[in-house]
Amino acid sequence: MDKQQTQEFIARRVAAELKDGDLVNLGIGLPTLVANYVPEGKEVLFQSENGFIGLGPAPLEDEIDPSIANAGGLPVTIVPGGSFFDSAMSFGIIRGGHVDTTVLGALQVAENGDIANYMIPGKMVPGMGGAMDLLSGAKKVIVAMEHTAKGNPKLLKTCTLPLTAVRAVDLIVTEMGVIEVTPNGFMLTEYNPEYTVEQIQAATGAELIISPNLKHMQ
Amino acid sequence: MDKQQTQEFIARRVAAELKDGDLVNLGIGLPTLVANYVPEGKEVLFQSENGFIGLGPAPLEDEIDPSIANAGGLPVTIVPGGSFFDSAMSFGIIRGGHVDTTVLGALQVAENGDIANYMIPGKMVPGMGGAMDLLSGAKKVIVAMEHTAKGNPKLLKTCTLPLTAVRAVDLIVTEMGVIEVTPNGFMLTEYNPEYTVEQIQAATGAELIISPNLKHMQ
Amino acid sequence: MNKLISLEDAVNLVRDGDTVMIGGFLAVGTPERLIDALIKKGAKDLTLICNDTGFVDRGVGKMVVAKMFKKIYASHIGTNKETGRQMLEGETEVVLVPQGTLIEQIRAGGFGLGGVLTRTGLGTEVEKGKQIVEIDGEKFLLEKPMRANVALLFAEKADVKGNLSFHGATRNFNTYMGAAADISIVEAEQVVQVGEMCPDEVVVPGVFVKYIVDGGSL
Amino acid sequence: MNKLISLEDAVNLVRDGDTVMIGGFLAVGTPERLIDALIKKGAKDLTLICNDTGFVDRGVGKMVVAKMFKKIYASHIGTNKETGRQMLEGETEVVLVPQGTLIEQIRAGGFGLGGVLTRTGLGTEVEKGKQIVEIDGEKFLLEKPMRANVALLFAEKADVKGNLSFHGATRNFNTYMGAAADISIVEAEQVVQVGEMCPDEVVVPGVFVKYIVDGGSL
Repeated sequence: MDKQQTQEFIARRVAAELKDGDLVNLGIGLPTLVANYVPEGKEVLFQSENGFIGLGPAPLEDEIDPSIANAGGLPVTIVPGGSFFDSAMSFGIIRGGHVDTTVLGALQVAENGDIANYMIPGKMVPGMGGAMDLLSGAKKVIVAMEHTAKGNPKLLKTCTLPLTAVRAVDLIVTEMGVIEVTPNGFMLTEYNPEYTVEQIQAATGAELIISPNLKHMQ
Repeated sequence: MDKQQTQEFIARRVAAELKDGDLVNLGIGLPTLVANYVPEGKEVLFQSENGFIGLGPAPLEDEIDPSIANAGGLPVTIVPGGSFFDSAMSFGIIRGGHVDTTVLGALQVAENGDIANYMIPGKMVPGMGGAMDLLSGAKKVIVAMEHTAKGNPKLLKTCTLPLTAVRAVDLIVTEMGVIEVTPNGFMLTEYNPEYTVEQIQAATGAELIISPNLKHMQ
Repeated sequence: MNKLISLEDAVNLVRDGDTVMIGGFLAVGTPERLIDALIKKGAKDLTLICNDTGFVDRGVGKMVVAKMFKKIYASHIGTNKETGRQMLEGETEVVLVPQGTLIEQIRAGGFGLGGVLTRTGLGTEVEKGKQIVEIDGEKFLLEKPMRANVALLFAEKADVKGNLSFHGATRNFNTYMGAAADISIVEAEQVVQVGEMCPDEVVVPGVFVKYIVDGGSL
Repeated sequence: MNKLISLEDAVNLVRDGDTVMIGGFLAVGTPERLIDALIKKGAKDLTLICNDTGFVDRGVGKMVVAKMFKKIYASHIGTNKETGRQMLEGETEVVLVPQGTLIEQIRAGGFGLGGVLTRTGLGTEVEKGKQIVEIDGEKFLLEKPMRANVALLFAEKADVKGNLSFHGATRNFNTYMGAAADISIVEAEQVVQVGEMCPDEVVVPGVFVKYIVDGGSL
């Protein structure tokens, strides 16, 4: 798989986690792709933390409304049944546990669910934006990312980069497999048959518990 | 003066304290009358803490809108330029210091500004409603009340009833005079010439400082 | 996801012993039809969180008369003599809460905040038994978040996704109680289809509304 | 009380050394004309409170390029490389604040609350040097209220009393910053006369708006 295929593969698998009626917040980058793969028949609403529920697809050139942009500043649309609100309401929704699932990228995830995804000391720091709020507030946190960075594991025993949140991650979806964060550590529940379990373990910086119900990742 | 005249006299004097552009919250009872005496040429907006700014007069019978009532539950109107909002916004306005003046009644006021106006132990307790918030949040607190209750002083060295707020009152207007709460205690700044200063002192449960600029109350 | 349910199904969601939040301010913006149906169905040992206890024949006061509450949190009970009687005779526990504190406690409960830090109530009976937090040398009272099992709310208009809009002074506590309750039920004067409410017009996003009763159809 | 002023008079209210809050989210809902005029007028050593620092050629980012800030509070600076450069080279102090915390700090500043108690940031760099309050056995980070000398805001529509309404995702931080600033100036796309805005339609009551610049007339 090339990079685009890898990202689509991950996004598609994440989308299968979403349930009918869910309110979902997608981080920028790879997580944004998840919106393209919501299964038929499931109604999922997307929140845009800059101020609305009902994030729709990009508009046609002549339909752009400069007042309707996503949290990345790009023109988008709002679906029927959506609503606009201010940042206090938006983060009340997030911090009050009203977002069912958030999908975020990560630099590192630890086996206890700690996550680092907002800064590398000494480098340009973009800032945490709404990530810390989403991680502390969303009911379910899914990390969608490539399994390694330049060959180095991103799933670790402990994070070495500054944390974005403590014990926040519930599920990790990579091109290699699906990993649950359990009280005992990472549990591999599904794997991509293009890889062996041994290869996945070798690409992971902490011990993987192998689920007794280990399945192929679709 | 009969009771009604007394109340109108007090309300008229309180109204003279209001400044052009002020946002004002009036408590129930006597304070409500203040709205009738806003001097010509001054624009004063009244807040109704149940959810709007721009409290207007009572509607004609056939103009009653059951959704527009004051904080006492009575039908009222909203003036042009008014706005409706919820209780969180309403009390944000109050607690954030955006109400210029609140006018409230009292059972007792102490010379340090303590006020008791919401309960008498052992009797029916109506509750504090928004009074504690108004007392802690409004920029200026004016107490509008009769000077005594059944002949007993209501201006005291210390309150004996449960307090509604500590050191909250700025000014007291009664049928006998106008009293400022200063760091040194009650200062009589105006008096109703129907009474002597000695009579006013006798009706007051704390020492009155007599202002060097003592004037007749209009 | 159509959130419309019948009045009967709605009130069956309230169980004996539940904590219920009910919107309205002296019976303005109160879901009267839900209240009537709940009285008819019967429920006991409820805990009420509401701005006030309305009147004996209007608003939540009818439930007080029907003796449905074992405990009441309210800012004001003075308009309903039956509440005062039950309180004085020890039949019902009544906790009086400053109005601005009450709405912030509900917002905090719905928005995932740890509590409310306020000057309101300092130095009064309200502070008894509560934590005081000193911030930069100033004292603030810590008031805890409030949540409920069920919220019974009123709106002028709802779409079938639960987006709400209001008219007049009916917003009061209706805007945040849905966020703070496990199950929120809105009695709407008018229900419209998806897309018939402009997203700019929405005051409460549908995420805070679980069920809608169409008041206009009753 | 007509609150309309000229663009020039508006920006002359900003003085060197001031703390300024500026509305907008990645330049959506940003008062661009006020920003351009302020850059033209010149002001130095400002402290900025804003969700992000926009882009080098759009939004508040233009002021970053003009080196008007000595300190910046923002949740995200990744879209403006000049902010990152100034930060890394020690020219400007940048404090990164979680987005949900930032808006609540502003609301607390405007609404008279003592601070914000939140889970967001616990166990991360954000908690460093801050008070932690334990409530019923759970830890919350205490984040302090924020206030400013001047707020520069955007609205879709204002009446001459300062009542505001919005379109799309432009509300973001514009709704609460006016409450938290000594002087608030709103650039409105459209200004209407008193009575031309329905009180139900108002999102921000005029009490939080001191001055209005008519963007439509420029």
